[in-house]
Amino acid sequence: MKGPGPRVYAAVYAALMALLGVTMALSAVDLGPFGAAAAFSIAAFKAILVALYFMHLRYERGLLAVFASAGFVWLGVLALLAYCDYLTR
Amino acid sequence: MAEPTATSYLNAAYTARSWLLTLDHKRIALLYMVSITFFFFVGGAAAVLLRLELLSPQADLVVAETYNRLFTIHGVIMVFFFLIPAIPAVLGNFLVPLMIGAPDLAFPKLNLASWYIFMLGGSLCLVALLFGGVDTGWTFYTPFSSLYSNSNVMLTALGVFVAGFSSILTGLNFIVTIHTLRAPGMHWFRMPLFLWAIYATSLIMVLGTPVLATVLVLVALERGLGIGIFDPRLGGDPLLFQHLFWFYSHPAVYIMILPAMGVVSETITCFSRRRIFGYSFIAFASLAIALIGFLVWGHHMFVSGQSMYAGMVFSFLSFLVAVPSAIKVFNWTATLHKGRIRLSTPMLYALGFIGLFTLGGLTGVMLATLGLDVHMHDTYFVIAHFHYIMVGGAVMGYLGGVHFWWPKISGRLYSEWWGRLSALIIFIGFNLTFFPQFLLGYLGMPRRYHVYPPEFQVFNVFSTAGASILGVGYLLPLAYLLWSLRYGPRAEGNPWLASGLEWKTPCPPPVHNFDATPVVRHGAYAYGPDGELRDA
Amino acid sequence: MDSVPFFPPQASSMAAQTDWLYALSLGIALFFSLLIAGLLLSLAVRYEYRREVDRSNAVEESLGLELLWTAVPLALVMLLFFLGAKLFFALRRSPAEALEIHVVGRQWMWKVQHPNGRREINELHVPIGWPVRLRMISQDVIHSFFVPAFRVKQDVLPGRYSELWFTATRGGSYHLFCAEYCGTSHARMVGRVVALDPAEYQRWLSGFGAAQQPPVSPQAAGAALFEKMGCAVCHRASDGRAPTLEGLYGRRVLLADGRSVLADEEYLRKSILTPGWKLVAGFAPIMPAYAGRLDEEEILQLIAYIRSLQRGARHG
Amino acid sequence: MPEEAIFEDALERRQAAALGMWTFLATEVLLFGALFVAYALNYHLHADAFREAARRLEHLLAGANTAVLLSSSWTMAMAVHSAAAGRRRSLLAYLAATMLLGAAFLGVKAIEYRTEYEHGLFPGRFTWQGPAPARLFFNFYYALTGLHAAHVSAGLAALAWLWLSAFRARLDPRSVAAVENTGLYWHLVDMVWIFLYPMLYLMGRAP
Ligand code: HEA
Ligand code: HEA
Ligand code: HEC
Ligand code: CUA
Ligand SMILES: [Cu+2]
Repeated sequence: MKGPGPRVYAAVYAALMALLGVTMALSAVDLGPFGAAAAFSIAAFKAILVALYFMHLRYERGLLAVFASAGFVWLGVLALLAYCDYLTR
Repeated sequence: MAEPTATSYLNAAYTARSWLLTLDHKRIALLYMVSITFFFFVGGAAAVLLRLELLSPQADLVVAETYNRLFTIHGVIMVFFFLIPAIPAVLGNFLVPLMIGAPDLAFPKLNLASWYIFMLGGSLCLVALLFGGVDTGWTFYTPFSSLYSNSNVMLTALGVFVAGFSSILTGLNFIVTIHTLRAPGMHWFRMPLFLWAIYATSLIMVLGTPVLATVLVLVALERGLGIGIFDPRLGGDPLLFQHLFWFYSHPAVYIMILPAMGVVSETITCFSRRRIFGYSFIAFASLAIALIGFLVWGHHMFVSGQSMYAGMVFSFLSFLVAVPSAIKVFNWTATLHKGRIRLSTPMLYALGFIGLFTLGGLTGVMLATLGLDVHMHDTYFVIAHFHYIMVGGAVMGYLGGVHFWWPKISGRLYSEWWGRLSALIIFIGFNLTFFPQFLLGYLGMPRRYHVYPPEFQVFNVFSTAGASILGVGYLLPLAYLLWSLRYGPRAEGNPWLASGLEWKTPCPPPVHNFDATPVVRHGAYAYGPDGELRDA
Repeated sequence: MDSVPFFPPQASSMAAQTDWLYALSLGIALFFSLLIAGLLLSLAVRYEYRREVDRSNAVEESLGLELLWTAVPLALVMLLFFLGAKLFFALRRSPAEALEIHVVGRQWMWKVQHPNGRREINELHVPIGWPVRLRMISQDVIHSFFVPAFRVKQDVLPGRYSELWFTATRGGSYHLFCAEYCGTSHARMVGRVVALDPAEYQRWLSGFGAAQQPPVSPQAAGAALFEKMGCAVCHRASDGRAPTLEGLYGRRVLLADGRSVLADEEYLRKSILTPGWKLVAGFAPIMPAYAGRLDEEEILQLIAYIRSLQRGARHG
Repeated sequence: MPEEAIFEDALERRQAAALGMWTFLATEVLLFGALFVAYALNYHLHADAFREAARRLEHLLAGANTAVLLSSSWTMAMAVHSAAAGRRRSLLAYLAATMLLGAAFLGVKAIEYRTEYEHGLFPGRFTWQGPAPARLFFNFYYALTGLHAAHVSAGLAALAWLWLSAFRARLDPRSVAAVENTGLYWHLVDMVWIFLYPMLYLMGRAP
């Protein structure tokens, strides 16, 4: 199917590298509990960029997005209910 | 054997190569059928030995080491190498393309690869068995499995790990096939309910099995390379393994039951000559069971040291998952109303399934009751619960399906008299084997015990007696089905006058399934008011 | 009620409640199983294909019915959930005044120590009519302490304490089973629980059992260990290099990373075995890790000793 | 049944392949994810020790390695693009670049492992006297990065095979699809690392 062109790829690549730099810089600053939150939000954003553009998810049928997110949703279930035990012990 | 007139998938070629390298989903289904039958009898032989040992309170037939290996291999083989692949890989493989009007599954090579992967996993477990066996129980709890057991844990875990990928690939194949290869007009809500069940099962296979794979790798790392992940001496949490294991293994029980439910929806309509009652409720119940089934795993851990609050959440969700099952049972029952009921062999199995599944499921509900499970956990009550569902339910569903589609698969008719007789024997033997175990369980007999206090003996004797009847009951179909292959009368076209695309093909079907892609114009179960076939 | 068939003896305060819940849920299970079986059979007979009966106006769908058979099971399971959770709470919440007995499980035996120090193996003597709390831990794999007559069961984990409590209500000797598979002799990790009149229990406690000397209470044994293992060197030093342990038990402790945790048994255990796991605010990480140098029984004794150190009390 | 005859047309065939591939990727997400969740739960139990242990890792080297892997994702995306456009020579070049970057990633990882070995942080040769659960952290670290490295290696093998077949023959729709699917796999492995990197290396860094 139609994919994005080299310019989009270059832009995404640049964004990914920039975000990597931000992550590394932030890790040296003490943000308390927000440190982890920031690091993982950035990671999630990077992952979404990769999925949408490098992996063309943006240009595909919606069904693929459903299956692509299923893995993450199920992982969320695992994490949620396991934490439900660990946090209340 | 008289030569059939048309070439079917069975007589298209006769060489061993034409079987072992076949890409035909129907032949692959038969490869699976032979393999899982073999595994069933291996697991069954272990069960026979277990039951013989339990005849008396002392250890007189086998020593503790042997007994522990027996129930482990029984559980591992029956779960991973018999029941999980049973209906999906045999009947699912055979029927999914036929039922949606497709020439094959979406990825035939992958399908064949799944079988080889399955056999590789099975062989590894058999090798582990031959070289001394494994004694962890099918649940592989750490730290026993990872640090203490002196048996072939690595090899067995590897075997199960490998077989898991076969399961993943089969599920993936079904999902893609059902999404992309439905014949024109075969909308989702026109599909036979068997396909809904297989689809829901495939989702579980695809989304659950990888976690099992990971957790087995972690046990292997800890055991083989000293890379401790669960090791309590390093601060590892003993419950982590259980969480990850049951995240897969509870949904896995629905891998075993959902397809059997699918079979029941097909047979019960055909032998009542009636459309199914509440089609969409049954279809959505399958999906609901698959989804909610992922949220309840902690009910295996109520007394494990899991937090009390987590126990309550898991108990609550376990109760919720019972509701869609109840919906299915009631809808099947309502389907009989005003039907034209013929108690043929597949119908007997279907009715047996519904009854025994109901009792098995409701005892599951009792186990989900927090305060009660404290007493009943790891007793024979649990053993009875799951054998009611897995043997009384799923195995009966499988046998019912095999009988129902036997003419389609083999082109032959089996003896109805023997069929009904053995269904009856199995039903009686089954109840005699496992009902006493409910009572034993509440009395407090723990599972995985080869010696037990003498007051438990009476029920154990009943149970062993029942198991021998059950064993005979399982040998009979093996005999008369094989016999029918050679001497049974030929099946002409549609022996049950059943609806569904699979019956629009000759028996047995040709290699290509359909000469022309069928066009579907109405929903499943096209039985008219007088029980006549409407899509003939 | 020894004579009730299909029920184990009812010998604890929870047994009757559990049995009622069992009877109720079994009643529901049997009712629906028989209902379904009865419906299947009667429909199969009535609508047998050769029989001429009225088959007109067969329904294929009925929202009302679907709602009915969704709602009724839902209501029933919610009832069971409520009752089950209530019983579970009761089974988990031990009364404060309970008598605390230490249980250490290992492949394949149960080692028990009573508050006065009397030990026993694969047997547990308890008084009737007084709550008993077991503080349990395993030296190796997971075990499970199961007394059918009391309707209680709790897994015994390595590396972490678990608790179980009950009040015995009837004298006698009852089965004790290990319910979690733990290896070769799992089926032989059994014993008995003996419920005695309180007076008899006291008499039994003061006996020596198999031991030659009078028993040493865990507290006293812990005090001796406290000296022997060198804990006293730091924890009784006057230079404040280590925190005082008086009144520690049950208090919240402020840690160096700003969290505060409750000083319960689990905390004390970890503090002794792996002090680096947490650091008390204001102290240097000088305490050596005792993991591997103390066995589970000794740790329980040290904890019993630390628990006995009340604020203001002088060190023994 | 020959595979060609199963689908009506190339579009249906491609859709099936894409759905199959994405479903497979979902299983990969869960395969790694289970380990991630296990790690997170243990982090919850031993936060201090884990942070302390994490400070022993070579986070700068790993940061550079992240850049290498991100770059390989970009070259992979360009490879897919070239294949779809039928430009065989640029496909070969981008595939080669991706392989080179992938191999470089593994090389740097090996250097890291060696440093850890020398510092006594390796299973079987663990001599660091850190807080007790620190070993647990390192075991997770080896399990996670090892599993990831195994996936990178599998990806390299697939890339090598693609390169050879593209070198030997003209591009047909099947090989374009193969490049696309390998690309999806490669990006997923990259994505796993995107999460692994902060989770393992950066947790303990803030002062
Ligand atoms: C195919 C297999 C299968 C299936 C389908 C189920 C289905 C269910 N199981 Fe079972 N289970 C196992 C296989 C299965 N189980 C196995 C193998 C184990 C032991 C593992 C081990 O430790 O080795 C086990 C263990 C197990 C436990 C843990 C016991 C313990 O170890 O302490 C629990 C606890 O909640 C439980 C609950 C349930 C419930 C609530 C359902 C529900 O899904 C059942 C739903 C069905 C119904 C409810 C019946 C139909 C309903 C009606 C006709 C109407 C009326 C309904 C109501 C009034 C509610 N199961
Ligand atoms: C699909 C799953 C499945 C199936 C079909 C069965 C089938 C049977 N099971 Fe199984 N069982 C499990 C799954 C299953 N089981 C699991 C998961 C466990 C838990 C394991 C664990 O704790 O880890 C278990 C445990 C288990 C126990 C408890 C052991 C213990 O805890 O100590 C018992 C005891 O009675 C038992 C009995 C039986 C019997 C009598 C059958 C019968 O239905 C079998 C009937 C079949 C035959 C009888 C075969 C016929 C073959 C012959 C007649 C040839 C005979 C040949 C020789 C003797 C050489 N099973
Ligand atoms: C070398 C000195 C030293 C020795 C020996 C020592 N400790 Fe400690 N202990 C400390 C210090 C310093 C702390 C506070 C810092 C910390 O939490 O590690 C501490 C903390 C504790 C705590 C937690 C106290 C609180 O306020 O939360 C307990 C409990 C404890 N030690 C018990 C023991 C026991 C039992 C032994 C002997 C088996 C022992 N210690 C031996 C120095 C020592
Ligand atoms: Cu100890 Cu079973
Ligand atoms: Cu379950």
